[in-house]
Amino acid sequence: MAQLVFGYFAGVIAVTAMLVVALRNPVYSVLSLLIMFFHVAGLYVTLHAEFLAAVQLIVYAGAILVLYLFVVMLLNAKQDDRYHRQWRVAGFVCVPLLLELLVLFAGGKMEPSPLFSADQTGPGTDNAKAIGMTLFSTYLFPFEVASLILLVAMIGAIVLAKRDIGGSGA
Amino acid sequence: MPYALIPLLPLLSFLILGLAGHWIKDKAHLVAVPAVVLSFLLSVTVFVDAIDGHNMTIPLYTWLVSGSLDVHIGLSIDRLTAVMLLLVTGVSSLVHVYTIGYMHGEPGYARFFSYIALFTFSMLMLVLADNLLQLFIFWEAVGLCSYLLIGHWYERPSACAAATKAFLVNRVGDFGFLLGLLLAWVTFGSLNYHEIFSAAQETAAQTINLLAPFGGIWEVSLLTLLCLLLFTGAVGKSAQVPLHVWLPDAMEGPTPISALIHAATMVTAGVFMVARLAPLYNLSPVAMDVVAVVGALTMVFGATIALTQTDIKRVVAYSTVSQLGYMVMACGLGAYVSGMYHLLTHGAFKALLFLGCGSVIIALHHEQDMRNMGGLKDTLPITYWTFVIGSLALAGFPLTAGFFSKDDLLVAAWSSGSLGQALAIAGLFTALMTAFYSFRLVFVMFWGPSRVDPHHADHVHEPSGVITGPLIILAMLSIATGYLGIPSFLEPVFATDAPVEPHGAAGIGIMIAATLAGLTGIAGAYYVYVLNPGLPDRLARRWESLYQGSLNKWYVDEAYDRLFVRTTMSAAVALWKRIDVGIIDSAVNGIGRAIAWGGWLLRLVQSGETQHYALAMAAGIVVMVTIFFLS
Amino acid sequence: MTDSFPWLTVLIFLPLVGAAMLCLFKESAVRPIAFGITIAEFAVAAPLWWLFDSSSASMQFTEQAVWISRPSIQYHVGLDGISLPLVLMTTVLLPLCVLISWRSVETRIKSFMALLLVMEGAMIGVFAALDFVLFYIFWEAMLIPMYLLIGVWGGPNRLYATVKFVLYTLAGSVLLLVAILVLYVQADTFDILRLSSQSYAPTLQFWLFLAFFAAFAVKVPMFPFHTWLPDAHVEAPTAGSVILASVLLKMGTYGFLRFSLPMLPDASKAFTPLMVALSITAIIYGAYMALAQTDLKKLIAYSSVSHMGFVTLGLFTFNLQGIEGAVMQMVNHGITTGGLFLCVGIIYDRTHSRLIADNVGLARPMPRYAACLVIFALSSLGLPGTNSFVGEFLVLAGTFLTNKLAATLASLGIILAAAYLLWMVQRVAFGVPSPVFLPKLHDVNAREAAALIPLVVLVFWIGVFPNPLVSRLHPSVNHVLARALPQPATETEAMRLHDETIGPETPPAPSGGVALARRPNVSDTPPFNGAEGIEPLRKEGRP
Amino acid sequence: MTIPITYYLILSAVVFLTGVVGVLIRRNIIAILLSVELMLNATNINFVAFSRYLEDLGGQVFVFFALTVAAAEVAVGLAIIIALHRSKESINLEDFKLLKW
Amino acid sequence: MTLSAGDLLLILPEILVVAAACTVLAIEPIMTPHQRDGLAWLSLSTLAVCMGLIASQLGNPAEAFGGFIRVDDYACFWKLLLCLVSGLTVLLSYSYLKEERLRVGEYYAFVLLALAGMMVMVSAEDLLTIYLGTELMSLSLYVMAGLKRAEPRSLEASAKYFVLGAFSSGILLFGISLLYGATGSTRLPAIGAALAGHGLDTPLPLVATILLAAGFGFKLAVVPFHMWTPDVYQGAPTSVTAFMAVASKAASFGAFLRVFVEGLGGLKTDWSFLFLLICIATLVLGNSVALVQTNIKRMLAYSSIAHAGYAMIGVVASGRSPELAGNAIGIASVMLYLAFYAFMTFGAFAVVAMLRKGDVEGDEIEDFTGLAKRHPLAALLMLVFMVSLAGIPPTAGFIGKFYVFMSAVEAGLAWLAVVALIFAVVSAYYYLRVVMVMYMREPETSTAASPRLVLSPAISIVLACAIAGVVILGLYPGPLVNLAVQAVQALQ
Repeated sequence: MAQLVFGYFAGVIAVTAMLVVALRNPVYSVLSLLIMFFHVAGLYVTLHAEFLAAVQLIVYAGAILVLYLFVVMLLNAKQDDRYHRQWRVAGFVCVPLLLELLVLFAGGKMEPSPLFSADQTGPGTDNAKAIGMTLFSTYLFPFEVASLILLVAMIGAIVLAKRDIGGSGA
Repeated sequence: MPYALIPLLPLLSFLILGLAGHWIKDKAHLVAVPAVVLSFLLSVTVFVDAIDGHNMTIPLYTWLVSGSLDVHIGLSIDRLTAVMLLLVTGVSSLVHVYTIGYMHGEPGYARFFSYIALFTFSMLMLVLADNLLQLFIFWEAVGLCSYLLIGHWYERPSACAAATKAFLVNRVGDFGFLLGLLLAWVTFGSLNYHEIFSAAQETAAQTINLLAPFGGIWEVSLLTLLCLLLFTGAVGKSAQVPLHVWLPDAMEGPTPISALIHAATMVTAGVFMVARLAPLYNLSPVAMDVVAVVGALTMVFGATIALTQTDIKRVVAYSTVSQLGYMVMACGLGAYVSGMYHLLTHGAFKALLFLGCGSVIIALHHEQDMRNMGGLKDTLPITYWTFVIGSLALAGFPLTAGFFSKDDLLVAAWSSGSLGQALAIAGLFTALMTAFYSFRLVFVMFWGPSRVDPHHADHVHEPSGVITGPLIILAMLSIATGYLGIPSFLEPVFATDAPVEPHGAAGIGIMIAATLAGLTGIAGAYYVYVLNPGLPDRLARRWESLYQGSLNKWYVDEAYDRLFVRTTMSAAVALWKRIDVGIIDSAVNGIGRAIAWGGWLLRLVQSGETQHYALAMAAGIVVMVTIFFLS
Repeated sequence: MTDSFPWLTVLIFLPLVGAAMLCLFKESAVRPIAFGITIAEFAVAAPLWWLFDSSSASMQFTEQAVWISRPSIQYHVGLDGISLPLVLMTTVLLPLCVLISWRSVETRIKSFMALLLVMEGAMIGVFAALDFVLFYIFWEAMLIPMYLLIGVWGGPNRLYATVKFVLYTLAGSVLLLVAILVLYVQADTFDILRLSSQSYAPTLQFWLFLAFFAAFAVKVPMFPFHTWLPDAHVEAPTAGSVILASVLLKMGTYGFLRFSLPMLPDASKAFTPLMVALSITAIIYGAYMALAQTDLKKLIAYSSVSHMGFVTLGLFTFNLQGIEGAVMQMVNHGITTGGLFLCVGIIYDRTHSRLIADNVGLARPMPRYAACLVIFALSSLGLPGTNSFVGEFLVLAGTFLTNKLAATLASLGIILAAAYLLWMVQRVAFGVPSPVFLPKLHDVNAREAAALIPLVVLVFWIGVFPNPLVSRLHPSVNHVLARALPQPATETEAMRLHDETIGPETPPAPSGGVALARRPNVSDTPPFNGAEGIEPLRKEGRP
Repeated sequence: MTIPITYYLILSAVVFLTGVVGVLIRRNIIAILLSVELMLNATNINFVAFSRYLEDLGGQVFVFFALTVAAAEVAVGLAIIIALHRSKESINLEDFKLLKW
Repeated sequence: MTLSAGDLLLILPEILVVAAACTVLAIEPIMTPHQRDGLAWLSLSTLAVCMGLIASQLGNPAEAFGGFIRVDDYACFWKLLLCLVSGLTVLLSYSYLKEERLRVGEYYAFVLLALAGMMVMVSAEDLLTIYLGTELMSLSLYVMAGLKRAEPRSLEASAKYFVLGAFSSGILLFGISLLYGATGSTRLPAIGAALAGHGLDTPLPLVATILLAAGFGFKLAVVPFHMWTPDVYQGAPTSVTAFMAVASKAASFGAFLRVFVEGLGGLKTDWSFLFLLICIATLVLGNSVALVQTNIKRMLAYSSIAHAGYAMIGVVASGRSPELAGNAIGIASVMLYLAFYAFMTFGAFAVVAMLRKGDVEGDEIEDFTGLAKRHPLAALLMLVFMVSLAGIPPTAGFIGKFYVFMSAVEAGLAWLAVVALIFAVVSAYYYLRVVMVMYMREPETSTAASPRLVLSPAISIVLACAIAGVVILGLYPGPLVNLAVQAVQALQ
């Protein structure tokens, strides 16, 4: 059962991920990514990361992708007529890498942890609370740094995207 | 020690004139002449001392000590030295006086005096040396003076070329000398004559493998090699075949120095060296034979060229070459005394001949071609008579100094063995030629109709007393030196254990033959140049190739030019263009260009496209993972 | 007496401070001040000649202070008999360089003089340094001032020449840095004296020797690495040429002597055939190159290649005469070639041409100049009585002991030297001057004469009385030999093997001892028995 | 019934490499940023899987921060895209190659 | 874990920097243009205070926030360097911004925020904080690179930097995730302990190492992750380039060393081989391509790539030596190298910035023609910086190379030192070409008439600091060496 669920999610994630890259219309790409995000969230749920699943949906799917979509619309991005010229080379580079990684990962002696199973007990229901507690105690410092990152992003976005800056600039 | 003043006085004279010559100018002789005359007087006292068998060594200072190589500059006086001192200071004094007249009014007057003072000093130090290195140092120093004096008229290209040539040819000889010197040091552990001589006997049997660096074997006697190397220096300095080429060209220098350096003193240094090192040479018969043969070759060779030259100084110069050949041959045959004796008499009469030439040249306003002379015996009587005396001495006319020394020499040669007899015959033949060309000179210059340039013909007159004075003194010496008993004075220096064979009848025979040869030569010259003035041209046409060969000095200069000078220069240019510029430099530049070129290529990777950069990153990861994947 | 005053520190830093001070003065005042500083420098250096204890092989006037503690790098300076003459020569030459640049350098004179002073400090530092890192710093620190001297004040093709010079020498010396570090790892010290007293594995020595060789051979410059020299010389201003030829080249041979021989004796011996071959090649090849030149400076530059070949040849003889000759030749080449370059500079100031074809017949309009030129040329061709003969003779003597063929070939170089130098003199000094340049040809003035005369005096002084100088070398050279030839007993044997040319049948004859006893003054070098190896007395008896 | 961690690793590797390929072959900057999002999501899958595997919340918290950073990057990235578009009327990355060599 | 005053005290420098940044942002809009100069002085004084604080923290290693960051001598060394460089950047920008007509408020804020990110990076003890610090720094730099929005090159630089930066941080993050999976922690000491004890029974740590190397390689600009560098350095405003080339590289090295030594120390035989390849490739490429550049910023970019290669030698050496002693000299040599590099590169960029005047961009090498005549002092300074970059004594550049090569030789990598030094010779060519252009070419008449250089007091201070650093550290590097060696001992 669990394998079936995983198989579904993994399959959809992989396929949509490829579609994101393969589809030449940006809008479609964004939409496939959206589908993928939903399934990733689903996968999180199977992994007892409910909080992250929620964040994935709200922040990623809800906020970030909408932003993408918005910019795609704003800039009226049309369908790409072709891929980058180097796509063959890229294939030559990435396929062996993928194969190597697969071999390495599959061949590794990574035995499943005895704790790691599909049973529904565990911290599941407390996941959000647990993360919340950790975030504001143990991870206080990273949290503050992350806030600074957001600050920089905000100002940076303003600085770069605003049209004309008073008095100076071209 | 007053004897130290003998060389030091000329040195002082040189320093004063060299440093202050700019201010002294025309008064230069007031410094130079007294110095050298004083030096001569001291030399006379040395000679007198030496008669008493007084040998002495005066150490001056330590030149260099480096391990077992220790060289002291000092003065070593024995009979051989004493004779040489007398010759050097004597001729030098006369030439100094002569120069006052000859060089008067020249811009380089003081410079000239400083040079000959330096030469006198160097030559004296050379003969006074008690070790090979001091000999070598002053050997080169006299070469330098010769160079400077040949090039005295430095605005004449021919003079400069002659000076350079003289130096270079001598360098070739000195190359051998230097190697011989080093070999001597390595062999004997010392450069001091006495130590070398006392150790020489022990090394007589040693051999040296000349092909050792190349893995071959060619054993030669160490002493022979040593002697031959040293003799190379003598070949250069004493203008022996094949390094004789510089001496005739050296006549580009002012005549006084031709007399002093290129006739009487410096060129005899080679003979002196062989004589000085007699104990060494005596141990190597092979080297002795080589010396004798080279001397004989030179003797004949020089005489044949002298027959046809038209430049009067060149005639005398080739005569010098020839006479030096006599001396060297004598030394090679073991007749050191005869060689030195001839050296001494030759110094007198050859200096006389050169100065006589100079007198004529001055009188004719620097005319040196005998074809433009003639009939000068009336206008230049003193010169004429002294010149005749000199020529007689050269020709070995009885009762002149040349007669005694040459006869002595030939007799000694004859009595020294089969090689000596062959060479003595060559010597007789040369004596014939010598008499011929020397009187050719006399007859063409002084007899017959005047062919002097009409512009100067009226002004031709006997030069002043400072010129004729030395001529007269030298003329007297050309006769007197025959009667001074020089051979017996020198005999002890070269005394060997070998029994001296009495000359006997052979000696008298040779003497007669030599006298006859001389007289025949004079008669021949009289016949050809006085009685039949047209004959020389006919003879020249008859034996065209021989005549041209002799006139052109048997094309030795041309051959050397082709063989050595031009090949060296073209090799230098070719090496420079091919190797230095072509290979080494272009390799250096090539490396630089290759790196820059690589930079250009690598730069193209930086295409400006972001995704190429990303691809490079991905490729980097792939490579790294692959490396680990494979390992 | 030697500890009381920091002689070397003053010598090294006086010019550097002086260079900094120059910046404070007006352009017009710079020349005399720079001259004053160099003269003061000479005045400080000169007493060392007398204060130097010529009987001691140890470093004198030493100073030592910690500079960097981790790893221990020290400011350690001192002089021995080898470096003393070189330091003195440097201090003699620099005032002359200032004098000769007095008028010929018009632009940016302040920078020029400052750079000259910096060079002086660094050069003395190189010769005095007893810490390898310190040495390297001084060694490399010269690069940029020299680069600027040539590049800013040089001739038309200076850009190419400077780049070649810098890259060439830098390429060589970077390997030296690695070698220094490797030595440090081996011996845990940068102190030259301590490094010299240790022994290293033969393989290591091999590589280290190659690295040293790269640095020093380029600097000397030895045969295949010489092509930077003609270019640099031709383009450099006169003072630059003088410094380059007289001092900078010496640093290479000094390096061989100070580092390669004592630190890497085994490798040095293993490389001796190569070094001798390269030296001989340099001597003959350089002479041939000089023969082919039409440019005065190039001619002298190639003659430097040839003459420096004698130095390297002497160094690798491993005997007293050879090495002392090499040091003498270093000093002498500095004096003579410095003089020649001064001469070329003087004529260049007048005619603005360095071509032999343009500068002909100078003896008539410029007699004093011609006299100096001839003297330097004669010295350069190794005429006895001048300084160069002493060095070349000693080198040849030393070489002859070990390798007769090499000595013979090297002597050929002397003939060739006479050829190209006399050829040059014949054209430049003699003959008739070209009418185009005649109006410009006025004889040397007092300032130029002041630059030339000291060198002329030195030419003859050393040539006539070389012993005071040579005697100061004995202990230090013996010290080097003692390191390079560690087993005195077997060494003579080795030399005999090395030298196959002396007779085959050799039962040692008793007369050898007699010969020794006959010259008691020879054996005045007892502490360093390595020197006995140079004993030329190999008297083989009769079979 | 357990799902070996290897499966998750393989999934994330596939998604990650897909993202890499996307970065390499898409010309549109927005698409490239989307591909970067794929890479980040692959990472996140890894983290969450490992977090589960190791029974350690740290991985999940890391994902939280990664999400935050991703959001910030998107903000800046989109701003840059807008500026680019404004200056050259193009959002094809290929078109921006003034700087090269 | 609760907030404690001690923790806050430990990160007081960071707090101050962030506070200053916020203050600058907040008060800038209400200031007149004239008053805005005050923002620079505010930033500077903050930095000065920070440096004092950091210096006082030397010798008292402590962990804060449950081990997310560690304020030890190692961190303090880097922080001091970073604060100094940031201060110099502010000073350099003071007049440069006016010349470029850029807004000062955001600019200083970004400098300070980036600095905060860097400070977090170098003191972080956890991959999470390293990641966050890196992102904080990078985001600030992306924006700063594009500050000259009117200039297409600037924007292009920003875009390229951003795209590739995002790409590389994705790679980095993937590597972190794998490492987390393999070791169960993101805490460096824990990772180190896990790898040391656990051994290598899975390939994950190795793959993670490669990915981390790639991620950091991007920040360090080593081949083949370097390709953004020339474009971005050239396109970005010069003062930003200087900041990027020096501070960002130093901070990245700080974090990189800590990760690889503390966290991945167990794998050092593997990564040192990896870095050996990278190092050689970097040296070859950086130096040989710099040879053919005509733009000085681009040339300096390639030179900075090459210098990363030299610093990498120390890393390789530290990985090669089995015992910690060799480790220490390797790491210390990298730290020293970066410190020396900071002074000389910053100085060089400062001179380039000085040439920016009006319409003259001043960043082509040709623009330096005859600088020695026009402005002897600037030429002299540039000369010293170039000589130092070429590693010729007696400058700091030489001392840096000396220590790096010493570590290499001690690690038995003499051949690597030889290779590197041969390329140092190549580098001398292009550095000296600048000298040649300045000193040995006559200025053309048109350029001779060009306006005089901008030499404000601020830029004078920058140059004075840089030249003092280059010369004094070249002549007397002892104290800094001791500091670095002492700092390395803080690494576990």
